[in-house]
Amino acid sequence: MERSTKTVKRRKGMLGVLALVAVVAGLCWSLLVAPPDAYQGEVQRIMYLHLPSILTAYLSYFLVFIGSGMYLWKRDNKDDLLAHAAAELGVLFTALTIIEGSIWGKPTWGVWWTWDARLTLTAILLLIYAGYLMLRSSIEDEQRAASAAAILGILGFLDIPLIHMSVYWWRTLHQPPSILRPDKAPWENVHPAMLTALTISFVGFLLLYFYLLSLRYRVGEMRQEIKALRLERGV
Amino acid sequence: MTLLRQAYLLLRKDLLLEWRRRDSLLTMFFFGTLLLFVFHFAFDMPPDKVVELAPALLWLAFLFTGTLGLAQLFQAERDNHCLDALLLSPLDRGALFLAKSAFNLILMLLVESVVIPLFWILFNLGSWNLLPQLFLVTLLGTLGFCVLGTITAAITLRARARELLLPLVLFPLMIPVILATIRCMEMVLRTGSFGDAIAWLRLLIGFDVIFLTIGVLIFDWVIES
Amino acid sequence: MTLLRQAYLLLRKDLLLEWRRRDSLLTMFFFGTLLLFVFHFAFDMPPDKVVELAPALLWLAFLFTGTLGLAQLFQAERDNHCLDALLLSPLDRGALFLAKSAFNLILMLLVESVVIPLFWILFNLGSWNLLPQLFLVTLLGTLGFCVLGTITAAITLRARARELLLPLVLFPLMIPVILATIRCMEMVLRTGSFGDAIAWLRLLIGFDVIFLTIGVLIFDWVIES
Amino acid sequence: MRLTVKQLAKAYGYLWALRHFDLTLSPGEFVALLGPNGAGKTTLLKLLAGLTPPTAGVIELDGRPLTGTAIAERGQIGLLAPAEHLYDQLTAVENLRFFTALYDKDSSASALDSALLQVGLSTRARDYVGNLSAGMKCRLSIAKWQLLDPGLLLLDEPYGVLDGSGIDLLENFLKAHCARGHIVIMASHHVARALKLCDRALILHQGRLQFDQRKQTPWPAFEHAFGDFLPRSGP
Amino acid sequence: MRLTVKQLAKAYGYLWALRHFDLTLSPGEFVALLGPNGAGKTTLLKLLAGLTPPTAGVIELDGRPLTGTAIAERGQIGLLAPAEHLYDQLTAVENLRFFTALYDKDSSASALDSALLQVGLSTRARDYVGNLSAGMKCRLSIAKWQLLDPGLLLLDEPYGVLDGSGIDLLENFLKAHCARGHIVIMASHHVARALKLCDRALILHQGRLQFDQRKQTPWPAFEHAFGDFLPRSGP
Ligand code: HEM
Ligand SMILES: Nc1ncnc2c1ncn2[C@@H]1O[C@H](COP(=O)(O)OP(=O)(O)OP(=O)(O)O)[C@@H](O)[C@H]1O
Ligand SMILES: Nc1ncnc2c1ncn2[C@@H]1O[C@H](COP(=O)(O)OP(=O)(O)OP(=O)(O)O)[C@@H](O)[C@H]1O
Ligand SMILES: [Mg+2]
Ligand SMILES: [Mg+2]
Repeated sequence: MERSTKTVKRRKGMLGVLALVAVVAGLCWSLLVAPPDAYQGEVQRIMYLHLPSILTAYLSYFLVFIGSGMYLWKRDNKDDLLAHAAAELGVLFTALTIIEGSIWGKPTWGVWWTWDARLTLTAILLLIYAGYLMLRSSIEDEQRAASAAAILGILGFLDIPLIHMSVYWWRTLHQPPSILRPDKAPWENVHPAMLTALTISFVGFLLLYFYLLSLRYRVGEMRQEIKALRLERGV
Repeated sequence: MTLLRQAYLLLRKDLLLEWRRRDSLLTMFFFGTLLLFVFHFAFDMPPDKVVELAPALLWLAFLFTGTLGLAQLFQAERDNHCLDALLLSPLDRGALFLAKSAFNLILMLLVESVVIPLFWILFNLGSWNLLPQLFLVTLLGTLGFCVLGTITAAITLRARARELLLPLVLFPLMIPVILATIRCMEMVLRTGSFGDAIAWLRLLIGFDVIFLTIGVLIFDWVIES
Repeated sequence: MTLLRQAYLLLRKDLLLEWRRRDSLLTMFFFGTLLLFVFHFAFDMPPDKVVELAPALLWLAFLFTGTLGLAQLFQAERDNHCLDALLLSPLDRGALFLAKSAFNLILMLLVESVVIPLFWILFNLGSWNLLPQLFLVTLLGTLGFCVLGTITAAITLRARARELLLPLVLFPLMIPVILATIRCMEMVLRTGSFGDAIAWLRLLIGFDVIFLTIGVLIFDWVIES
Repeated sequence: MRLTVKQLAKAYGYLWALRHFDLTLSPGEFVALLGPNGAGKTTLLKLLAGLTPPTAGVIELDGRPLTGTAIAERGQIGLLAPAEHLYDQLTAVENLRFFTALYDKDSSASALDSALLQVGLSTRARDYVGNLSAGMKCRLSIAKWQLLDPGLLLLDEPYGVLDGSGIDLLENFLKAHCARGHIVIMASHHVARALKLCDRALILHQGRLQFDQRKQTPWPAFEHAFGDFLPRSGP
Repeated sequence: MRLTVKQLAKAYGYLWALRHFDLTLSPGEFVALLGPNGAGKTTLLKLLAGLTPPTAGVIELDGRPLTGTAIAERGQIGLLAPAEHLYDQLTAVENLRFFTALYDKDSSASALDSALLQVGLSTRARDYVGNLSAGMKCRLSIAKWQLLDPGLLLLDEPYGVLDGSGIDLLENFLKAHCARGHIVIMASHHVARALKLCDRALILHQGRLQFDQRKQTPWPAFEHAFGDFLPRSGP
């Protein structure tokens, strides 16, 4: 028991160190090695954070879905913990994406925000999972909160493709695609150094994400352990 | 079989309560109409622009009316812990889901069948001949709203800031329906027929089917929670 | 004097409850933001038109958010017949009115102070320098809303289809305020200063004063009923 | 404190819940309000508390009529309805503090703590009232009215959820309350206990006052008037 | 109908409301559930009724575990909580009709009327339940469970609001119910009556089962175990 927790701790520590190294490496690469973008210049370097952060967010929401499903099926609190932790991180990373994007958008588009389909979609994701967290926090009984949230975690995830579709059609089927579409970014003539930078920082973000996830999950576990202990002592 | 029998019992009970004192129906109807006026005042539209905004206004009116209706959906079960009485009984949760969605649907359709023509008159839009198509779109949209709404109403049932939380959870999930119905209506109004609106219609139908099935499947857990 | 003391007591109690679990505040904030999106989907506006519609959108968002907030206003009093406990006590009804309006006002202002800047960013309206004026207008409008809203919330307190009835009663009464604030904002946004907006502003102030006094005076009867 | 009720009547729809009700109480009287289900006890108490407007008749405290706007008088009237009139989301002590402050009574921490100690809730002082058991809520109400010390205390079926020691608590409190010259009116089906405490008994039946006498032992008149309502299965 | 409870436990926050609770009941047993305020009686009844999920332990009816999804079993369990579980906006008879139909029992007008007649509500059959007095609601609940005839009937403090004849009604119903081989568990503070009816007594204290014996007269063991909770002021 003792040893196993120790080893877990050590593993987690190593994960953290790895994440740190990878992120730093990614930063160096994207800031120093990778050449500035032909059209956008230095600003474009934000992409090396932008894309990884949103992709980690997607991953996070998928984990929420898995955790919720497992919880409803097995009624195991650990799954609920996972879903909860993932939801919080997902919101965090989505918010990051939006912030980075806005910072990027100001110089390139001249605006902080535009109603481009993809941006809108991101914002909606943020709202859905913010609602998820609100729902959790506003139901007294833990078990009830857990299963209610699980339902939402499933509904929300299943709804994402539909939302995605509708939002994109709304922009394409309806009015002519605006010039501001992010995917208009010069994807064709990507410099190999750009790709490597992107991959490295992506790996960094993944490691960071899982490190944070493990921490957040641990916090949840500790809460339960504290409760168990206090129950044993009978306060 | 028992599923349907029980659903019927519950639905009859709700309809009876509603029939007794037509609160919800009347208030929803008046509120829907009222909203049209509020919107009208809010952005004072030149008559020609109304036609473009018509679907948005209509559907927003339905959305908010419906949401307030949903806040009422489980009221009778909330007083005196009647929900516990139902959970205690040999009631299939799926039946509860079907009954409540059906009840909600009936209310909404009644309201809409009055508000839409009224809207046409108030903002004297010509194209009466298009009403059938529009009703179809509305029907599909409303179905999706009621199904998803019932689920969200159920999961927010025991939450604290219920009235606020319900729409907060519901609206983002509803966005496909909102977009689909409104765009669909717009196209029908503009072109006078479903043309490329078909794509939206498909989306709507898909949405309805998906969430109806999900609802029946997971409502056990929904209501236990 | 006791009036203010009691009002303070009640307000402190409500703030404590709200502080415990920031439900209402957070949910209202998110919901307000959400509404901006919903509206944008509903009538999807070309960037240039947004400036014209901005005030209307903002105010509708506040109106709906606030209304859902009002549905919560007397929640704590409704459970366990706590309202009876208050009516039983030597509490000046006016104090209850003041406390509730103040609480509602605080919530709304907090929400608005976040939503307005967000709105500016989302619809990238340039004129940041106008925000102070607009905040003033919003403040006056919100005050009117909270005062009138508290009265209506009290009237519909024991009604059955409360959530529905409240806005049904409130909105028609609110229409002057809505009009005044929206038109006022529009002018400020267009001309860049109060100019002929003053007239609307006066109307707003007058409205607030009138309803505040009426409220304190008639709240006795309102709440007894 | 002197209570005078003249020709009080309350109609619900087509039904007289209370009618032709006259009563005069002098300081320190303890009145037991008896009667079968639906007799009108709760209705009478609500009327006296001013929670529902009478259809006819007047209620006077020390000669001053009790109307909806008589703020000062209200402070003199207390209604102990077990497990009601408390804020679920406030802790026990916060409830007491709020109400004592509202009634302008001593709301010092020491006073509240001692009150809670008396009713055996000092360990639960910081729990939300919503999390207390039925009997605990009733005990808390006792503490509340002990602190608010109303000149006229109305009780509606207080025995229902109290355990043995709780009953002792209540009865000692009520005795002391009367001894200080306050009036107590207790509606209860627990006839034996009510008779033991009271020094005057009222019997309501179908909204009419059937019987009103000061206590005497033995009390054949009461036996006769009440006999029909006593359970066959003995006490 | 046979009830088996193994190591049942329920924790609220940091507090065990019930713990290490074992019980086996055979057909026709009448169990009195006693204990001071906050002992865990209501919690136990809620758990048995399946209205709150247990923290640990299993409940079995005739060997089949009672889970959230065991629809058929639920029909066998009844919880008589006075003045609850009735639709205020439906009339007395409509309430009975709805529930009998839901439980698939005889919902013929004659059956309902006779049930109402028994509990003395035939004159109020067409009044809204919300307009009935507390005791009348309790009587209606009695009629309801008489019609639904559950194999396991749970009662939580039924005496509170009943008058003399109401108590007779209840007790005769309960006796008859047991006689038909059904199990009855009644939580009450009305010790004298509970002991008179029961043929087995449980005493809960702080969530633990302190005492569990079949009835015998005289019963020194019970006196000893319960003594502390009895009111000083006698019955
Ligand atoms: C608030 C602002 C922004 C948000 C919320 C946002 C959101 C997103 C999202 C969600 C993706 C992933 C799309 C997918 O793969 O499904 C993405 C990718 C991308 N974004 Fe942004 N973005 C924002 C601003 C910008 C700006 C200002 C630029 C550059 C002008 C930009 C350029 C890109 C590029 C190049 C990609 C990756 C290439 C691609 O997937 O097509 N974004 N953004
Ligand atoms: N919803 C809840 N949340 C937190 N604690 C609770 C909750 N319900 C009950 N408790 C606690 O569980 C314990 C047992 O409560 P319970 O209602 O079962 O007691 P009881 O035996 O019914 O008491 P009474 O005789 O007063 O009804 C109490 O300490 C109570 O504070
Ligand atoms: N809100 C109401 N609307 C209509 N009728 C009512 C209402 N409240 C009470 N009644 C009727 O008034 C009569 C008296 O009710 P009340 O509650 O005063 O009786 P009670 O003496 O308290 O009975 P119990 O001993 O059961 O509490 C009853 O016939 C009841 O049906
Ligand atoms: Mg009563
Ligand atoms: Mg209890």
